Amino acid sequence: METVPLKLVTIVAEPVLEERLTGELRRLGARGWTVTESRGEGSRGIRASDIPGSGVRIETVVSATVADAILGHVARQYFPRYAVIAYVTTVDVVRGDKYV
Amino acid sequence: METVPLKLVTIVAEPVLEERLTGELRRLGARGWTVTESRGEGSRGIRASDIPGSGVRIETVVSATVADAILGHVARQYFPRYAVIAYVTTVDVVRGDKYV
Amino acid sequence: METVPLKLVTIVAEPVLEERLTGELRRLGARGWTVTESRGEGSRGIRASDIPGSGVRIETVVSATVADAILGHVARQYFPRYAVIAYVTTVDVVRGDKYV
Amino acid sequence: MNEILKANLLSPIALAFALGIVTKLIRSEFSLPKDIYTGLSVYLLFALGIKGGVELGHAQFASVIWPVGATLLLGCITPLTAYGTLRYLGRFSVADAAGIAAHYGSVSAVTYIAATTFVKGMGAEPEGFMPTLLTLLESPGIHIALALGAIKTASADRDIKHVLHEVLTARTMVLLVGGLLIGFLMGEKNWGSIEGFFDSKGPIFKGVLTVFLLEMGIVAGSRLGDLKKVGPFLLAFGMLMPLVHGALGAWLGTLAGLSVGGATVLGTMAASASYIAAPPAVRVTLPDANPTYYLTSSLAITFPFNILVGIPVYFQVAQWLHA
Amino acid sequence: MNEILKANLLSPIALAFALGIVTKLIRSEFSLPKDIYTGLSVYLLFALGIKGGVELGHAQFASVIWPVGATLLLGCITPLTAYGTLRYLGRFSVADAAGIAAHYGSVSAVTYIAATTFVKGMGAEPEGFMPTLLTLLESPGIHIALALGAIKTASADRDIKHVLHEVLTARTMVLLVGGLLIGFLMGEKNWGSIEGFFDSKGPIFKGVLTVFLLEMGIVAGSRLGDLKKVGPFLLAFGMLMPLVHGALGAWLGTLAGLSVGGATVLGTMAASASYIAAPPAVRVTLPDANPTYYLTSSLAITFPFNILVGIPVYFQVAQWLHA
Amino acid sequence: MNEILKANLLSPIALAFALGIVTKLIRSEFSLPKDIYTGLSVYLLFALGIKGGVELGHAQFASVIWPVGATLLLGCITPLTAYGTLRYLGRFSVADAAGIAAHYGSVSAVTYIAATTFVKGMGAEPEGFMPTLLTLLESPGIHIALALGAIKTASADRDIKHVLHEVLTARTMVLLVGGLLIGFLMGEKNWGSIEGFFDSKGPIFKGVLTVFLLEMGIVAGSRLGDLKKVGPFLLAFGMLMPLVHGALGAWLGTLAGLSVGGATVLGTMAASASYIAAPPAVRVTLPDANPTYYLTSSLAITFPFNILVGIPVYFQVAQWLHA
Ligand SMILES: Nc1ncnc2c1ncn2[C@@H]1O[C@H](COP(=O)(O)O)[C@@H](O)[C@H]1O
Ligand SMILES: Nc1ncnc2c1ncn2[C@@H]1O[C@H](COP(=O)(O)O)[C@@H](O)[C@H]1O
Ligand SMILES: Nc1ncnc2c1ncn2[C@@H]1O[C@H](COP(=O)(O)O)[C@@H](O)[C@H]1O
Ligand code: NA
Ligand code: NA
Ligand code: NA
Repeated sequence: METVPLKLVTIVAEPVLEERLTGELRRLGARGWTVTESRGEGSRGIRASDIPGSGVRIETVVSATVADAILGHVARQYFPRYAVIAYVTTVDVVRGDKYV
Repeated sequence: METVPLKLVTIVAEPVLEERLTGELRRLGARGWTVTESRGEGSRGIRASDIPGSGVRIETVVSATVADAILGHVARQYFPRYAVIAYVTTVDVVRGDKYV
Repeated sequence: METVPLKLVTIVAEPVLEERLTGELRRLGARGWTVTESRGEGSRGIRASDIPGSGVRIETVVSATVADAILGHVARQYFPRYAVIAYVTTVDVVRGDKYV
Repeated sequence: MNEILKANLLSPIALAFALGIVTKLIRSEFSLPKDIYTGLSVYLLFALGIKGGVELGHAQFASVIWPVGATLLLGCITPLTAYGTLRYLGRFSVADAAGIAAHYGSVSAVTYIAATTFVKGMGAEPEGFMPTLLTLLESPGIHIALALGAIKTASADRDIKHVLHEVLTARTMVLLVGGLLIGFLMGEKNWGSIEGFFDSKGPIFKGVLTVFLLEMGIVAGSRLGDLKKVGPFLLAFGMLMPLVHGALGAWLGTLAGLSVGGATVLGTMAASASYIAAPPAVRVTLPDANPTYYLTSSLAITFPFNILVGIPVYFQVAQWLHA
Repeated sequence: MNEILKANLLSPIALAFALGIVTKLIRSEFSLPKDIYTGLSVYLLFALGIKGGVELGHAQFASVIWPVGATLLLGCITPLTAYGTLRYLGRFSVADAAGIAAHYGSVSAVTYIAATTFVKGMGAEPEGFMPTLLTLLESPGIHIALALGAIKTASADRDIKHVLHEVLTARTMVLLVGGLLIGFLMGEKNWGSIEGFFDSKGPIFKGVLTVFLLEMGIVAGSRLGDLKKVGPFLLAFGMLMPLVHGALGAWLGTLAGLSVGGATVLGTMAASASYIAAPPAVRVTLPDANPTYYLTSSLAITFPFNILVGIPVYFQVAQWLHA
Repeated sequence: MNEILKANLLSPIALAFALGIVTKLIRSEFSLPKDIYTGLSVYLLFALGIKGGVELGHAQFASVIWPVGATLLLGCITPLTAYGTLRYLGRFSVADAAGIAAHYGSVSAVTYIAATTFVKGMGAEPEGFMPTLLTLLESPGIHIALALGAIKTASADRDIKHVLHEVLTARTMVLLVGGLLIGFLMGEKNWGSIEGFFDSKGPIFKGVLTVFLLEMGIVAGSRLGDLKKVGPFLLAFGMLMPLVHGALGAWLGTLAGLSVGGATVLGTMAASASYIAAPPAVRVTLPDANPTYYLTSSLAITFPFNILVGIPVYFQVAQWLHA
C-alpha cells in the first residue's frame, strides 16, 4: 500500500477556542480536522478545567509547511494566554495527496 | 525499558462503519483496538456529520505487514464512497510481542 | 517554527486506574496529561469492558528519561493484572522546554 | 380548514418546533444534548407502546384485521410510488431514488405522535391499536426500497440481512413492540399505577413532546442550508409525495373501517418519512446514495410540512371521506 | 404463592426487565445512554432518601434500634457466609471468593426498590425507616470481604483506606444519606410541595423505575453470554445464596420487630448483591479476582432471580414467620 | 427576619444545595452527568419562559413599561459599580475588574428561580412578566463590561461582535425568549394541556429544581478550594456587592410599581452574578482576566450567599420599602 508522508498536528486547547482554531486551520491550509473531547492537566492545568468541558483535542493532517504555519500561529496567538499544547509528528497517509 | 517497534494505524470514519471495520481489523490480524468518539470536517466533511455521531477514531497497534493490509483494505473498500481518513506511524510498544 | 523533540507516551487502561495513573505520572515527572474516554478490545478485551466506561486513553508529553520511567512502571505495576496498553513515539513540541 | 390549521399552528408542539427552526436561523449554538434527545424519545416511544398495549387488550380481532391489511399494503405501495417518482420523473440515480424511497416507505414516529395528539385535541379519538399499525409500517418500506436498490446496483457491498436485522431490532421497534406487550400483559390495575407517567394524554407526555419538538426543530433547521443543494424537484417531492401518500392512507384507512381519527393518523404515517431507522440502513447498503438528498428531504422538508400543514390536511381529507 | 409470583411477574417493572433481557437476546443494539441511566438512578435514590427522611421524622428511637442492629449483623454475616461457601465448597481462589463475597455482602438498591414497590402493592407497607437500613447495609460487607481478601493475598496493591472512602462517598451513599437528612430537616409542609415528584408511591417514581428496569434488563442480558464461563457452581450459588440470606434477613427482621413488609424488604436487601459500589472497589483492591465471575453472578444471575422470583419468596417467608 | 431565614434554609432547594457542597467537602466523586445537568436547566428555563408568556398575555402595557425601564437601568449601573469597586477599591487589573464586572452585571437564572419559588412560598406572588425582565437583564451588563475591558486593554484579540452574538443566542436567551413567545401565542386552553408539566408552582418543577440545586452545590463546592486564592477583598466583594445591588434593585423595582414579590425578585436578579453566559464570553474577549477570580466569586461566593442568605434579605428590604 503506497502512502504519502505528511505531518499530523495535534492541538489540545480550551473548548472556547475550538470554533476559532478550526476556522484558522482552514485559513492556514488544512483540508480537514478531527476533534475529540478531552480533559487534562498542565502547568496552568486549573485554567483548562475552569471552563466546563475542559478540553478539545484537535488533530489535522497537513503538509510540512502548513504544519509549520499552524504551530507558529498557535505559539504566537494562544500560548501566552490560553491553556494549550501543540505538537507535530510524521504519519504515512493513505491517498495522502488529498490533504495537501 | 525495552520495547518493540510496531505500527499504530489510525482510521477516522463514519460511525455506521465502526462495527464493520473492527470486525475486518480482527480478520486482517489486529489483536485489539481502541475507539474514541470524534467529530470533524474534511473534503466530504458534510458527509461525515450527516449521520448523527459524526465520527469514530479507531486506533490499532499492529505489525508492519498487518498495517499494510489494513490500509490497503480501507483504501479499496471505503475511500471511494465513505468519509474516511487513515494513516500509520511507528510506535515503541511495551510488551509489544503481545500484539503481533 | 522551532520545536523541541519529546516523547509522547500513550496509555490505554481501565477507567478505575485513571486517578491512580495520573497521580503516578506526576510523581514520575510528567508536567501534564490529556485524557480521552475510549472503548476497545484486546487480548483481555472482556476485562476492559467489564467495568462500565471501558477505557481511558491517557497521553503525556515528557522527556525521554521520564517516558522510560513511565513505561517501566506501567509494565511492572499494571501489565500483569490489568487491561492496559502503552506505547511511545517522538513528537516535536511547541515551547517544548515547558514539559521537561 | 383555516380554523384547524390555525389551531395546529398555535399548538405547543408546532410552536416549539418553529422555535427550534428559528434557533438555527439566528445561528444559535444551542441544542439538546444527544443523550437527552435519546432519553426523551425512549420515553415517548415506550409510553406510546404501553398505552397501545393496554388498549389492544380491549380491541377484538375482527376490528384490527382490516386496518392491519391496509397498513401492510401501504408499506408495499409507498416505497414504490416514491421510487418511481424519483427515478423516472426526477431522473435520480438508482441509488439516490432507492435511498430516498426507503425513507418515505417507512414512518416517522414523532410525526405519528403529533398526529395522534392533534386528532385527540380535535375530539376524534383514534383507535387504541394504532401503535400496533405504526410498528407494522416501520420496516417493510425500508426493506423493499433497499432490496430494489441492491438489485439494481452492484454496489450493495454489505449482506443486506445484517442491515434488515438492525432495522428490525432498532430502538423504535424494541420500545414500541416491547411496550405493546408490556401494556397488553400487565392489565388495567398495573396500568393505573403508572398511567400518570406514561399516559399519552397527560401533561408529562405532552410536555416532553414539546421539548422534543424544540430539538426536532433545531435538527431540521440545521439542514435548511442544504435546501439549495437538493434542487426544486426534491423540494416539491418533499411536499407533494406526502399529500399523495397521506390521502391514500386516509382512504385505505377509511375503507378498512377506521374512524376519522384513525384514518387521519394512518394517513399521516403513510405521508411521513423516517429519519431515524432509514438513514444508517441506507448509508451502509447504498453508499452511493447522497445523504444530503435523503436527510434533507425527510428532515428539512417533509417533517416540517407534515407537522405544520400536513396533519390538518389529512384530518380534513379523512372527514370528507367519512362524510 | 403462585398468585403472588404471577402478580410479581406481571408487574410493569418485571415485564420491563424481561423486555430488556429479550432486547439483548435478539441482539438489538438498543440501550439507554449511560448518562440517562445515571440520571434516572440519581432520581430514584434521591427520592428514596428524601421520603425515608420524612418518615424517619415520625419514627421513635425504640422502634429503630433493633432493626438497625439486625441490619448491621447481616452486614457482617453475609460476606462471611458467601466467602466460606465460595472458598471451601466452590474451591474458588481467595481473590475470587473475596471479590464475589464483597458483592453479596453489600446490597443492590434497585432490588431494594423493587421489593418496596412489591410489598406496598401487596398491602404490606414496610416501616418508614427502611431506607436508613439500606444505607447501613451498603458498605460493611464490602469492607469485610475486601479486608479478608487483602489479608489473605499479598496482592492488595493499593491502600485499602482510599477504596473504602470511595465506597462510603459513592453516589448511592450521598443520595440516600443526604436525602434522608433533607427529608428529615425540611418537614411536612415542604415535603408537600415536592411530594408529587419524589413520592415513591406516585406514578412518576414508578414510571421511572419501569424505564430503569428496562435498562437493567439490557445490562443483565448483555452478560448472559458469560453464564457458560462461570460454571455450574456459581450458577447455583447465585440463586441459593440469596435464598439463604433472604430467609436469614427476613428472620432477623422479624425478630427485630419489623412488619411483614419490613422483614421482606430487609430479607431482600440481604439476598441482593451489589453491582455498582462493589465492582470498582474489588477491581482495584483485588485485581486477581476475575471480573467475569463477580459481575456475572451478581448482575446476570442474582439480580434477575431476586426481581423475578426471590422477592415474592421472601415475602412468603416473612408471612410464615409472622403467622 | 430570623423566621424567614430559617424558612429559606430549610427549603428543599437550600438543603439540596448544601448537600451538594457537603458532597464535595467529603471529597466524593459524585456529580450529575453534564448532559443531565444541561437537560434539567433546559426544562427549568423553558418552563419559566412559557409560564411567563402565558401570564404576559394578561399584563397590560402600562404596568410593564416602568419595570422594564428599571431593569435596563440596572443592567447599565451594576456592571459599572462592580467595575469601579474592583478596579479602584480592589486594585484589580483592568482585565480582571472588567471580567468580574461582566458576571455581576448579568444575572443567574437559577438564583432568579430560587427567588421566585421563595417569594411564592411567602405568599408574595411576583408579577407574571418577571421572566421578561430576566431576559432583558441577561446581556447588557456583559456587553458593557466587555466593551469597557476591550477599550481599556489592547488585548481584546477577538471581534467583540461575535462574542455578543453568542451571548444573545445562548441557551438561556433562546429558551426564555422563545418560551415567552410560545406561552404568549398558544393561549390558555393549550397551556392547560401542559401546565401539569411546566407549571413553576407544580411538584415537577420544584422537584427538578431540587435535583438541579444539588448539582449546583457540587459545582460551587468544587470551587471552595480556590477561595484561598482569591484573597479577602474578592471574598467581601462577593457578599457585599450583591447586598448593594440587591437593595438597589428592590428599590428601583418598588419605584417602578412592582409588588413586594416582584421587587424582591428584581433585587435578586441585580444581586446575582452570571456563571453560564459570562465565563466563556469573558474568556475569549479578555484572556488576561484570571478565570479563577470571576468563576470563584460568582459561583463559590455570590451564588451560595444569595441562595442561602441574600434572597430572604432582599425580601425583607422589599417589605420595608413597601411599608
Ligand atoms: N505534558 C503534557 N502532556 C499531555 N498533555 C498536556 C501536557 N501539558 C498540558 N497538556 C494538555 O494541555 C492542556 C493545557 O495545558 P497547560 O496550558 O499547561 O495548562 C491541559 O489541560 C492538558 O490537556
Ligand atoms: N486533513 C485531515 N486531518 C485530520 N482529520 C481529517 C482530515 N480530513 C478529514 N479528516 C477526518 O476524516 C473525516 C472524513 O473526511 P472526508 O472523507 O475528507 O470528508 C472527517 O470528518 C474528519 O474527522
Ligand atoms: N492492538 C491494540 N491496538 C490498540 N489498542 C489496543 C490493542 N490491544 C489492546 N488495546 C487497548 O487496550 C485495552 C486493553 O487491552 P488488553 O489488555 O489486551 O485487553 C483494550 O480495551 C484496548 O482499548
Ligand atoms: Na411513509
Ligand atoms: Na446482600
Ligand atoms: Na447582576
